[in-house]
Amino acid sequence: MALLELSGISKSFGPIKALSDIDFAVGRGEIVGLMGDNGAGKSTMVKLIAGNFPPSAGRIVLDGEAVQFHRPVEAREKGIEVVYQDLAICNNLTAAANVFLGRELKRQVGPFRFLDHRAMTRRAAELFADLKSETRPGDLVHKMSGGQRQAVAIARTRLAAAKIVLMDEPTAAISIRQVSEVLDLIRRLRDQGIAVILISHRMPDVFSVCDRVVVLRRGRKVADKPIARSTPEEVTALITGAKETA
Amino acid sequence: MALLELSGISKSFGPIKALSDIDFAVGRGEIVGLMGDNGAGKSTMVKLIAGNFPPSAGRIVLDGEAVQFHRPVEAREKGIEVVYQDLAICNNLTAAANVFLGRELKRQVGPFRFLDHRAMTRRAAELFADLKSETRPGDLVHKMSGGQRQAVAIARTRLAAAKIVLMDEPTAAISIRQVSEVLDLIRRLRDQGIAVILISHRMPDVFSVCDRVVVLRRGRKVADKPIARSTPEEVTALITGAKETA
Amino acid sequence: QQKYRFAVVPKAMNNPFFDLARDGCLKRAKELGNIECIYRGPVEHEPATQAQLIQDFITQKVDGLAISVADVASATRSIKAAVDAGIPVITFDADAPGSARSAYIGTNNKEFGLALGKQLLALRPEGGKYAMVSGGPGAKNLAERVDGVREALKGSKWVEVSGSPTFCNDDVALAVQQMADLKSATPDLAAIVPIGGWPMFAPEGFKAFVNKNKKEIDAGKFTLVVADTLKMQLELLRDGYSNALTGQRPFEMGEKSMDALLALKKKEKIPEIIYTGLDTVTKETVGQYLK
Amino acid sequence: MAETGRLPGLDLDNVGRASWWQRGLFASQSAYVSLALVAVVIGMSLASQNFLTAGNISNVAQNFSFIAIATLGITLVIITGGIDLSVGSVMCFSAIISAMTMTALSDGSIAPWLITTVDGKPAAAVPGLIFALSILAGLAVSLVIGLANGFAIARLGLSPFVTTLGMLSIVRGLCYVVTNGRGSFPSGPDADLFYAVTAGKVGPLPMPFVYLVGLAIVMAIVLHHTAWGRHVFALGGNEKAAELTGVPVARVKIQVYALSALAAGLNGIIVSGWLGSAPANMANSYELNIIAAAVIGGANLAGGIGGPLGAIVGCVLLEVIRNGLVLAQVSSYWQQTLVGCIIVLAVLVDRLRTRGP
Amino acid sequence: MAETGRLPGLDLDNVGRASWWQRGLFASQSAYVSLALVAVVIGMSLASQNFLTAGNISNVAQNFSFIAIATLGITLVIITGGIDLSVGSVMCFSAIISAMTMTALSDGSIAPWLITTVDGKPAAAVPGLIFALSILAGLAVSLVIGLANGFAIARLGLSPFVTTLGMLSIVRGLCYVVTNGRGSFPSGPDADLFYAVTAGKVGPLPMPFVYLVGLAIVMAIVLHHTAWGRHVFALGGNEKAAELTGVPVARVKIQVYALSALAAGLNGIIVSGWLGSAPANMANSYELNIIAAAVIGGANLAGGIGGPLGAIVGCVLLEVIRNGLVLAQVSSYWQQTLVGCIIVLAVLVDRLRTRGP
Ligand SMILES: Nc1ncnc2c1ncn2[C@@H]1O[C@H](COP(=O)(O)OP(=O)(O)OP(=O)(O)O)[C@@H](O)[C@H]1O
Ligand SMILES: Nc1ncnc2c1ncn2[C@@H]1O[C@H](COP(=O)(O)OP(=O)(O)OP(=O)(O)O)[C@@H](O)[C@H]1O
Ligand SMILES: [Mg+2]
Ligand SMILES: [Mg+2]
Repeated sequence: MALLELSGISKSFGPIKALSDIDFAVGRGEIVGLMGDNGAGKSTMVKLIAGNFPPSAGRIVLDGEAVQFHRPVEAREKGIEVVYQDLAICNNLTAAANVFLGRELKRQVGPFRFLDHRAMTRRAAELFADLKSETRPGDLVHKMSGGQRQAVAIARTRLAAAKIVLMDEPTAAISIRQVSEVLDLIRRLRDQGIAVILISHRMPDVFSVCDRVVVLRRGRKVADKPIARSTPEEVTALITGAKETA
Repeated sequence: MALLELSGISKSFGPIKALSDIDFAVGRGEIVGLMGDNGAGKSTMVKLIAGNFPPSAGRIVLDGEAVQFHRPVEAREKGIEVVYQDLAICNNLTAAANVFLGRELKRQVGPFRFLDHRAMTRRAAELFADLKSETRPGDLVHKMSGGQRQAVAIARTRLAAAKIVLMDEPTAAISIRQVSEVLDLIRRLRDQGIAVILISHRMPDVFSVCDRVVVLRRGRKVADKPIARSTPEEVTALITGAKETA
Repeated sequence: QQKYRFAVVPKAMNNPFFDLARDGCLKRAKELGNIECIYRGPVEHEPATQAQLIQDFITQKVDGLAISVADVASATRSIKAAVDAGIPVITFDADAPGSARSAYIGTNNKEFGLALGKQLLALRPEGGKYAMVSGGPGAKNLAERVDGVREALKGSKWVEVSGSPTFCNDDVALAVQQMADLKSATPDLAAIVPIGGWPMFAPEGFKAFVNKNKKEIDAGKFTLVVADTLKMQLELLRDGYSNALTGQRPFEMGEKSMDALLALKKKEKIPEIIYTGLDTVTKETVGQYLK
Repeated sequence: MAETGRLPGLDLDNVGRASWWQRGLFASQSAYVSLALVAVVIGMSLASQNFLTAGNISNVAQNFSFIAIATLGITLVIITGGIDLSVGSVMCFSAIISAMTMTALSDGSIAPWLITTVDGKPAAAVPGLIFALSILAGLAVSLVIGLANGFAIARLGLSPFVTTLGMLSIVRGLCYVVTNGRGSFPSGPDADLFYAVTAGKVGPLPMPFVYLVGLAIVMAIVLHHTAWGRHVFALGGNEKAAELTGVPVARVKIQVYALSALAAGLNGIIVSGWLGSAPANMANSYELNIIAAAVIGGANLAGGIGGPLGAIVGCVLLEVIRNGLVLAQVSSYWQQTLVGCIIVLAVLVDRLRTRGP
Repeated sequence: MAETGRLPGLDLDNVGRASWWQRGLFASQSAYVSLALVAVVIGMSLASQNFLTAGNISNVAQNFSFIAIATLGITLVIITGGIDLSVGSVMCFSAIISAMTMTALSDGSIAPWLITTVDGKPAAAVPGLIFALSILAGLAVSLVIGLANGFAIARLGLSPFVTTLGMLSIVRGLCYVVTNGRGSFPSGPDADLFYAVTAGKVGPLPMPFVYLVGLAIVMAIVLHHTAWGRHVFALGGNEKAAELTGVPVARVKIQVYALSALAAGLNGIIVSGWLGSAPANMANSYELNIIAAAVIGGANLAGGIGGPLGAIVGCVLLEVIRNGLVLAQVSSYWQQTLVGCIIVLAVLVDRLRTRGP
């Protein structure tokens, strides 16, 4: 049984049909690459799954149970972690505070629960080190470079035991050094039985980690096949529309 | 004589030395790849050249003339065009309005000069078509996908006769279809004698278009050599610090 | 019997003083039977809003207008517009001399100031430093009272400190704070004369201020002569929190306005200036006013 | 923004065409507030038979244009994402300075050569010159205040809210200082000209209304069909991007605050002409009404959205409510409460209309 | 934010350590405004030898705490990137409702069983109960207003400026409506208790000052050491990000507006206790002073920055200036102008300090 199953999903923004009638499934411990031209609807699909907005039509089944998320936090509670394309970071907080935003570590003092600053800083430092990122947990995100911010967004997904991690162009702005770390991370997630949906425009990345590739074109699914039975050339042709379906 | 020459450039943000003592030159019609880890100082260098802020030390010589820009528009008047990493786009304007922002096309009506909406829309459509981007000139940028926005930012640099174009990760969010268009564009710029500085984390892109590669590491220049005498492996080693200098 | 609708337009509806005038109008209108009294003004003291309201009343074709003038020049024009439209106009409380109004009913503000000054002089002929607290710098009637106080004390041993009067903009909290500030600024200040009741409209704050200076007051070294005679002020005077009050008669202003407008409607002659008089209250006489 | 035409070459199969009620004027806040206005007018005319009389309509036309010119100015500021709290004070100060200049010129205490005596009465040496100089003096001080606001905000980088809050206080204080708390009124040989130009009528139309319509049309054209107007919108959309793409951000900002102050100043002079006086507490706390009118008409305080039509509709709505409540003999005390409700309702309607996917 | 410690493993050779004056408290607006405050105090004490007398200091301590509690509340709102213009009206309304409740309970017009007669005089059946109920009534209406603000802003998505501007008008109107323009007075057997608790002293310290310090300490701890406080800052930094990472954005927003209204309500009750009266124009246009105080103290209207210390310093500065100008016998006309200048100067200092490279 698939871990996540989308059936007949559509989404319109006024006159724009961002997604039309998508069927799509991800199995436990599977890495699916989601590719497509700009504006094909990839981010829209991620946001639907993550509960940012409801689909216009269709249903989502997670772990055999039909779900209807109204807020992102509900999706997270069901084990869906997301790295957003625009990173979702608060500039006025430190890197550590951003990593733990919404699930701060606390310490009981009498009847009160206070933030455990030290534990959060330490854990954030470990996560950054894991990602081989030179991000300082105590620095304000405000001053950080594009890649450092991306590291913060990725570190965040490692906090809880997720069932599925959605990554919307997680390697867009980060340097090669960390790209391989992120890809390694994705493989490690798979080995733990966690499913990953990876959105990327980088063909080599997709072909090096993914088990399966799904191609969207103008809101429709035009391909869904095991990576082993496809080639970068074919996927490119599907993305650009040179080839209609696979 | 080099088109653009930086000598002894340093830039500090409070305690952070983003750039230390950089010497660097670009010739007419030369494509230089600028690489480095996240936070290495690449964007800072672009912003210095583009007049966003002055260097803490050092001098910039453009076309044989020492320059000191105080505002970005001054740099542009001297023929420096930039694609910023954060795109510099106004969400409440249309794609066409964004492309022409700051240098609108006008039409004389009696003593007044009004916007020439039609001409701008048409020209923007041409520019997008050139880039093989499916961006509609009359749509508000507000609703566009990441890649569509990047197309707007790139289209902008084609408006005037530039001497040098700085591109800060112009292909980070765009699909493979357009990546090759952007790379083509860069080559066409070179053929017109325009210099290009390309910042990118994508090794293949850099190796396919650049004549020379410069690597920054923690604010210092650690390599500056013709692409033909380097390899992706060497550059990767330089970026990660595995290799100290080249 | 002919029915009439008379509009009463105060300077500001947030001032308790005008509530008394309103009550006077309403009572008299009820007594007369054939009169409806419409009480409506700007909530805050602002001349343009008052002028617009008068326009609206002209549009409504009310049968008479009684206005407490917020700004002389602008009211002069509004009054002319009303009279041109055949609506008789009188002013009350604050006048617009030289306008087309038929009569003014209210206090002679210069006299009012003089009375306050004379009270102070009677209580403390030996003189000293004094300060005043006023409402807003824009109000002409208040300016006349200030002049009156100054005139009454001219030639005596009383000298006004610089920085007087302070303006509380009808904010009662600010009025009390300013009294405290004035006393701190000049520790040997011998008297404060608020030319309106504002500080006493904050009775506890006023008491706190007085209690701090109780010794000096009891020793006759610090004197408080306050304008207006609202009930809470009389109670404070009775309990020893001030030395004397001088008050106007807003209730009567309201009553007389109705009478005057009715007389104008009946084409009777009325005097141009009708002073409603002043009440001078001291500790000795406060009992009879509190009845 | 005007370009919504479709291009032939670009037809994406997943992109439809917006329905008519989702496009152009119909999709704007102004349209919805205009609807609300019509509803209110109908309601009011049922509540009071005096409401739709010629006299009252002309009253309303006059009254709303008293704040509408200032609202046009502040709308520009709001489009750039700023705010101007000093407009009420500027209205008053400019009126006072105009009136004082006219008085001083007329009694010869400055530039006595402008005054001659005809039949024993003082008269202007050059007809209209005293009038023109007085108006110019009022507008000049407004301009100075606007430039000061703009300079502090654009060059020193202060927050617009705080800068103009400070200016509100500074300028109101100056109104009291220069007049010794009393205000002033226009007088002298040109006073009648002054009244005619500010409070007269052209045919059935009150002068302020004529000025307003003229200014609104100019503003609409400038905003949508000149580069400067485009830059005003760009500033409200993304100031940093505007700066980077070569929009002269600081200059445009300074101009916008200067125009806002000028509009307020002009508005103040007109109101003082109608009042026949420039009292020192004139237009006290009008800034909140003016901002409310702009916002009701669809200007977005986050910047990037707004226009003259909306500003005018907002002012009309506020005035119709004020006037209507008086005519319907609702207590003044309720007026404030109702105005507050209308403000919230207006933005609520807008919000429900644009409610997300 | 508290974590600025350095981590051993992460030593980058191009990153130095910020100099001491660029870190922590010294780098904050509060520090600079405190310096300005000290300068003003020195200046004032030179201008008037009465400034530093015990009596005057206690006056100042009392007066500034009249707006300081409301400023604490609004600071929370400002940190989330919002604004609350309704605080002045809420102060007044809550005071009026408290006083009216006390009067009604005391004369038996509601719940007559709370009143007995002792020696022919009315007395409370349960000591302190009338007092407690009155205060609760005042706070309850404040809470309702705050929840309404919060609901409109967080759930309906209206702009905070417009919503609270509307509420300013609505609530002020209600103040006039319920009292018929007159205001009301606390009276009855518990009135003395009411005065003691609101305007009394604990040793040399005025009660309002004691409440203020207590609330400020709690607020500092909550802001910096609880998840809720962190979320308040996150909202001001990037609301969308906060939403996506699971911060209960709507709930925190509603809470923040509710707290702001509660603080204003409490403040209003305290002021009315000191005045002995709750006039219907009480705290009129105080919102501008309160916001100015918060901003002078370093709260950033763009959101994400601010704290209780700054709020208090801002209030003290405003009160010292007001008091000092009276003491220095400066003409009242000039006071408003000077206060405006100080507001602008305070933010200018902050701006110059943080002026970017
Ligand atoms: N909130 C929105 N309102 C209106 N249209 C939207 C909205 N979000 C996305 N769209 C439209 O939906 C389409 C799909 O957008 P989406 O962001 O999913 O593309 P994408 O595949 O992620 O592209 P990219 O690779 O550039 O990130 C685009 O045409 C975009 O303009
Ligand atoms: N305005 C600023 N204030 C303070 N520090 C800054 C500022 N801008 C950049 N920095 C710091 O300067 C360093 C270099 O940043 P820069 O943006 O140039 O990196 P980059 O090489 O472009 O990285 P990336 O590949 O991630 O975009 C980083 O440590 C960053 O934190
Ligand atoms: Mg996307
Ligand atoms: Mg960068």
